[in-house]
Amino acid sequence: MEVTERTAVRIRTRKIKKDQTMTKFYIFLTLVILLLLVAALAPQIVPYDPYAQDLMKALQPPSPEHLLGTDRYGRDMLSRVIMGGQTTIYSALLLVAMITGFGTLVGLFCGYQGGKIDSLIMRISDVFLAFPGMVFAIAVAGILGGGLINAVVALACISWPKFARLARGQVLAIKNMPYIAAARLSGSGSIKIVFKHILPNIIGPILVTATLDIGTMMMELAGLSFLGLGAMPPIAEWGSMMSEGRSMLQTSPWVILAPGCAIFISVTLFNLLGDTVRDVLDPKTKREKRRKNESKK
Amino acid sequence: MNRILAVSNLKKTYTKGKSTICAVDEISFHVDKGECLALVGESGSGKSTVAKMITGLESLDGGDIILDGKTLKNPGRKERKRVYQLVQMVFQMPVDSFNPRIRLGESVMEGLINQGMGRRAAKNKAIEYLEICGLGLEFASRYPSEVSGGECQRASIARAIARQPQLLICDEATSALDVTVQTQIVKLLMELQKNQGMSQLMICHDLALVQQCCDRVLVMHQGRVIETGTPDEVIANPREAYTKKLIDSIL
Amino acid sequence: MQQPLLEFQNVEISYDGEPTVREINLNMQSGEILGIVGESGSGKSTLIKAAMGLLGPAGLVNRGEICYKGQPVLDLDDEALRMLRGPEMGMIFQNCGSALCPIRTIGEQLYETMAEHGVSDRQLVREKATALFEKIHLRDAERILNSYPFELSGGMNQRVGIVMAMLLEPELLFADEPTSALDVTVQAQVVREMMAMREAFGTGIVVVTHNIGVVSFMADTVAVMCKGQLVEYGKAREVIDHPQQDYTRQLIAAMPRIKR
Amino acid sequence: MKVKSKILALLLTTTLVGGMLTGCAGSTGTKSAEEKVFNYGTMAYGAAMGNVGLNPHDGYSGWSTLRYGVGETLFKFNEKMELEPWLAKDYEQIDDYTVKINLRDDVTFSNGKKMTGEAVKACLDDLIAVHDRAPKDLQIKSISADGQSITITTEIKSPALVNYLCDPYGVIFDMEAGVTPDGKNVVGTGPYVAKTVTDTEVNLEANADYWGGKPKVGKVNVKSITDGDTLTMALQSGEIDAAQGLPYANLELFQNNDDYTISSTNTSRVYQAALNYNSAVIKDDAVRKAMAMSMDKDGFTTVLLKGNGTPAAGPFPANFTFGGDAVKDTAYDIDGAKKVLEAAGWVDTDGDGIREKDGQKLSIKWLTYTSRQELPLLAESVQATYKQAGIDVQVNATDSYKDFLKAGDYDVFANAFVTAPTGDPQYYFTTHVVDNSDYNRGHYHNDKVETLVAQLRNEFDTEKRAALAVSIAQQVLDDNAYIYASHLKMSFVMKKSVTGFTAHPSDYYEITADLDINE
Amino acid sequence: MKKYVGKRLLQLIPIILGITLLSFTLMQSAAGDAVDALYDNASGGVSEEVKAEKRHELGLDQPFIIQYTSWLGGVLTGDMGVSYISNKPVFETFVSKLPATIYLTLTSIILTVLISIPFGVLAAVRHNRFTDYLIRFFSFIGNALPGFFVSLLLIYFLALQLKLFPVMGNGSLKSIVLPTLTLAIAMSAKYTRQVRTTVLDELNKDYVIGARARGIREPVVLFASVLKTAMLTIITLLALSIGSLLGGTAIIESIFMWDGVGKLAVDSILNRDYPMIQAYVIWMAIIYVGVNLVTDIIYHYLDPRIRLEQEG
Repeated sequence: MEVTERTAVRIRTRKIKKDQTMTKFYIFLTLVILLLLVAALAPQIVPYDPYAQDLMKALQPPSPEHLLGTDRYGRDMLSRVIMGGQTTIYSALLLVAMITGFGTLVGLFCGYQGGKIDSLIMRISDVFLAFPGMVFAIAVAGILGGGLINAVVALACISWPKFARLARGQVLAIKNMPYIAAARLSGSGSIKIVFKHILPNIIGPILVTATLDIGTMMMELAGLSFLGLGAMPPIAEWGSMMSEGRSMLQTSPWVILAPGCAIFISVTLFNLLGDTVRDVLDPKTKREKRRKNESKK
Repeated sequence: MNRILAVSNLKKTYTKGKSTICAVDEISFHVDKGECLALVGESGSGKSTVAKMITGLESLDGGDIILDGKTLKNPGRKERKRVYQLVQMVFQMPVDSFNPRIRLGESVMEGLINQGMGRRAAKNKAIEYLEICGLGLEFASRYPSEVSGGECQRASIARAIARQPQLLICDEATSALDVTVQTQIVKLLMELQKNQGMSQLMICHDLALVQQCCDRVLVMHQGRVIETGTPDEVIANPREAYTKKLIDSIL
Repeated sequence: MQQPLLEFQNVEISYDGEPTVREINLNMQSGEILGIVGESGSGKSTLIKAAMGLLGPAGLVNRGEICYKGQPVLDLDDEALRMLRGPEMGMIFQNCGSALCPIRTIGEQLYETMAEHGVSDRQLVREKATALFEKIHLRDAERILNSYPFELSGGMNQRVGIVMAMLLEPELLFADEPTSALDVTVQAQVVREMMAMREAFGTGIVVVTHNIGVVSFMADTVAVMCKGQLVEYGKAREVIDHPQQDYTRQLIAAMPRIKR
Repeated sequence: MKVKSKILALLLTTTLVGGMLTGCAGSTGTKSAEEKVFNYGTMAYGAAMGNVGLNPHDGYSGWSTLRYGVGETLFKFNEKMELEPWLAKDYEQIDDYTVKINLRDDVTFSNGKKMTGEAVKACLDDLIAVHDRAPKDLQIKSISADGQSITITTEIKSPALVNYLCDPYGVIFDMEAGVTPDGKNVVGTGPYVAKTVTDTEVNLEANADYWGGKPKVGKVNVKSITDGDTLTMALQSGEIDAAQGLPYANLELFQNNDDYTISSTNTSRVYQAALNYNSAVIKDDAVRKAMAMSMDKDGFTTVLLKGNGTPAAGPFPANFTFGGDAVKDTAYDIDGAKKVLEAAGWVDTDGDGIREKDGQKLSIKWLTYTSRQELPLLAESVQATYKQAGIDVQVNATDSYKDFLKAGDYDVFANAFVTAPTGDPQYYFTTHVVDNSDYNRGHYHNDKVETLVAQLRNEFDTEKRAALAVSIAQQVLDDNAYIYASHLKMSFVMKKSVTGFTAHPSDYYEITADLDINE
Repeated sequence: MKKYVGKRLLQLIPIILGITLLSFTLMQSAAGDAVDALYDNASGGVSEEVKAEKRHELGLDQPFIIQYTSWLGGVLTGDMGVSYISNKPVFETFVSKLPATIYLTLTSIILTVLISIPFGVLAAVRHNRFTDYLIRFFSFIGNALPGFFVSLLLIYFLALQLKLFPVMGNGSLKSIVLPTLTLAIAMSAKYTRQVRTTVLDELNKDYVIGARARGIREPVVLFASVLKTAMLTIITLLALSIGSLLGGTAIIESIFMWDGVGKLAVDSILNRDYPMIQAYVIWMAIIYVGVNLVTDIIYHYLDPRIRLEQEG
């Protein structure tokens, strides 16, 4: 039989998708920072005093003068939405910082230490986890009375175990890595091992969860405010603004749509950021990068 | 005293559910100063557990470890520090044995700083030992993910010997590496043994490799030592069926 | 000259647009055992993935041709390619246990493989499998078929992998580091069983490994790869006993050998 | 590819099932009285209101008995809140302590039993034996029955006795039939009979033998809807025929809308702020005066209540002879308030917009609750206007306000209160302004007020009583002990087809025999 | 298996003790004096002697631990006191409203499954292609809209404009559509993403390449192996969400006047009806724990890896 005829060398091409993870990450990060800046500088950039009432101008539809209209007290909605951003976003941030910090510490301790204390604390976290989130928050907020701080405390109470579990799981996963053994052989003490060798290596997934949680927490705070268990009037807070404006959906929709869109946009932004952070930290993408580096060498 | 390490009736058991597994079953051996001893066996033979017990990473369930003349039994924090002055270890997975977020140089320095050395001195010493292990200055500032497996293993050796231990334990230090790199590392280890006068405990599954570089060999099977002798003796005249099978399997 | 069973013609393979394997020309005959050796990153596994059409979305053979029995396989549509995989080309993985669905029994997946290629008689499949298991000296086929992959040891899973691949009696068997994850004693056994398969079915085998011992024991021809390129290619004995290239020499020298 | 088609099929099925569920509703035609069903959504029925169930002798449940046409009282109020006979024909004041009431002869309970003097006596005896408020209000010593009349003797002079009997707890029901075991249902004399009574719904059927004529609608379902938007949208979607308690913001959806009619009336429910005399700041006359001057009652009423109320001068609305403009309140005058405060030494020294005196910030704690939707609005409105005058307001709108009241941790308590449920002024004064009265939470005391109220207690002449009421109210206003913001206008919104369903100033009468649906 | 169930049941005891202890303590500290609260609605003063007597009668002068134990006994026998508002037994009220909530929860879960599994799988299969982006886009929207807002929009468009469904719940099939939809939208948004991730993870596993190398058709790989494995995780996630959903219905129930325990809870909170809140919190937690237990057991049964390890 003949040797297969040598045809001309065939060339195939395919469009190569560029890895846009980092670009996306920077875009979303910029947007989030922008959002945080707007919230931080709210008192400086609001066009009107968000608390100044003018009953003569109540419930005006959006106009050049009041871009998002006015609420029933004649307060400028745009100013209130911006101001509300400060309250809402920073309470969510504070809340997430609290539960992440506390939960991670507990998780680090439990995962590293193990033993009886570990199982005791994990049982306690089981108890907290057993309460369906919103239920417990409603109950605690109901008990403590309304108020933004109490709402934050209520949500913090039930949300920390999630981070404790996450951190603990991560610790257990890397506790037996050779580099931890190596660090111990280097004579490093437990505290040094936990904070220098374990924490930096588990912080990635925790940060991702924390970022994604900012959005969730904003929604839960809004839910509590909606029930009248969150921020108290006249404080501009998106959830309570929506709750206040809900009866005006048909008559003056801007009163509820403005804070509604604000919540929607910020939650989406934080979620998008969280997702991209996850992609950035994803071991798979990292491995691919490393492989690429190697092949370049 | 000529023995850096003496182990007698060492025992380690694990409980899994209701059954108890004896990972290390009353084994005894010793390492003389300047000697290179090999522990050979297949996975599950308990050889790595022995290494972990000697370095205090695992507790003992029985037996004694006499290190440089002193007995240690489940050492406390202080005692452990003394152990780490005497014994250091090189791990199987080179990249995993470095904290991915810390530069190689920093990792080598860590042990020195823990020993009480100043940062500057530690840095110089780290660079010195990295060079001994064939890594240039630039490697000190690289992350583990930025270097190859062989380079990482060199750094790992540098980290271990920088503390000038009397005994170096190599737990499958070469088995994850490519063959050409493997020979380089083995060569480095043999040089170090000669130049630094270090004793070595080599944990390995490859009899051929052991034959190249070790003075004595212990064959382990199911937690027991079944055969000892010089590599040549053992390979030439295996007494146990298992040892024979092991030798025959080498292609 | 017979038509080659498998032929690589000037193949270049790239990942994400970056070429990782270049200018590969290989060909093998039916019943031949081709050993591809090389160190990690040399691109040896990529070759068999390309031949099986398993490069994934990132990989692409952007130059050259791979022919199976003279038929170019690269531009086959999915269904035609599928019909090759199994009855024509089988594959053994480094870890056959994880190449099986973890929550289905081995028997179930074995039957599924056969059914997908037209044999849907359970009894027949069972009998065939049992016969094949006996060929590699496994008597309790029944128990193995009713087991889940995680219940078996690594060596046992490799042997199941061999049976799984051989059940459809392919003419070509790819083995990707089939023994690297095994202990030496088991390794020898698995190698012998693969040889037995060639004896029994006349299957051509491409074995990819970093272990020169395995290659010298099994292979008729050897291809040595380094950094994505073929550095030496020829009859196994010639290459191992009289290496022409520095790299090959280095590789062989580095291989610890036992002195008896 | 097959995966795709399977998923598609699944989607299709889902949509289909959804479509089936949405199948069209039944059509309507002319109906006989029996077929007519009136669905009524109300915010006012519920456990939180304390009026669940129809047993008049249990808390506030009598309101439900009366409102939903199950029971009736001996006398009732007309649109001007004047007394009219209902189950009674008339009454004679025999002396200061004795009243004889003559009953109608044609009234039967819905179980067919005749309403006799004995039956009424039995009912009232039980009332004063078991009810929590009635004995104190009525001060009844004894009741005797004689055929179709009863005679009531009181412990003290009780000029308002007959008025009190109009209170929903005065609903007459058949004591022999008693209260159903679940404690929720009774046999009354009204046009409707309750078939089922739950915490959230009352289902009524027409009482065919009603003494006042056959009801025009066969079935009435009263549904408790606690969410204002749901109530609005349920009315819009046609699930209910009429609604009580719509949020103000939504009323405009139904105003100028030909499909709906609105029936509104002024009520004596007032939004008031009670000042706490135990607080040092409040004790300052100037502060109280400035507070009264700084409340924008007009703005609150027209903008925030969207016109569903009338600015209040005093405790009683304008449809009372002693209400409305009969008293004079301080006009809304921020500048005036500033002057008053400045004169009293309250000056803003640190430039934060809040006045201080002797290092004490002019900051007041405004306690209120949210279950009345208007109260938080009032609080926010006040917060803004007071700030202009230099008074800082810390709003504490909480439904656990009772704890704060008990602790005395507040300066102002704003609440809603029905000031003249009996059409008589005495009730409000005896509960709010005299020493140690139940709701005088701010510990207001004025000797003159004490004397005047004492006179009121013993005065039987209606005109004189009215004059006394005006003097007392004026004194309270002059002292700025209470600030009255607004009287609530109550509105029923109903479909165009609904007739005979009107809002009553007393807030007692809702469903009557006049109710009809013309489709 | 039996042994495992027994073990899990034993593990439940400390958790239930924890739940009850926590809520008891919380309510104790929140509600203040129960006797004061009891007499709060009675007009006029009640003398301290009467109150003290009542306290003695209710055992409120006992030490904490004794109070707790006797109260716990009540919880377990369904005697959890009387509502401050309605004066009716709390537990009975709770139980009478539970079916409505369970009904709503189940329909929501079913709808969620019907939405999230097909779309999640589709998105994973079409990874990084248009369909995937589209599905992810919608899941982002669903994820960022507060439930109460969605419910208002749904009522406005589907009930008022299109007149398809009633606004209020009345137990009928049609009236459950809107609340179900509201709950399912939020849940589906979340679970579509989780299903996608899970399936993607599975698709990246070696056994998929293994199956392909054996010449098995893609749909067979997907349905027989990938989905079967992924479903284990997904079912667990969904089952776990039953618990959180039971609690998440509160706001939605009160908007749609759905007469379930969620609405009961919201009403009780607004009325400070502590015994009722307490009953709600405890029983929801216990139900949640129970559901988790059942899920775990089912998971155990379904996953041979765990099942055999346990038995072996």
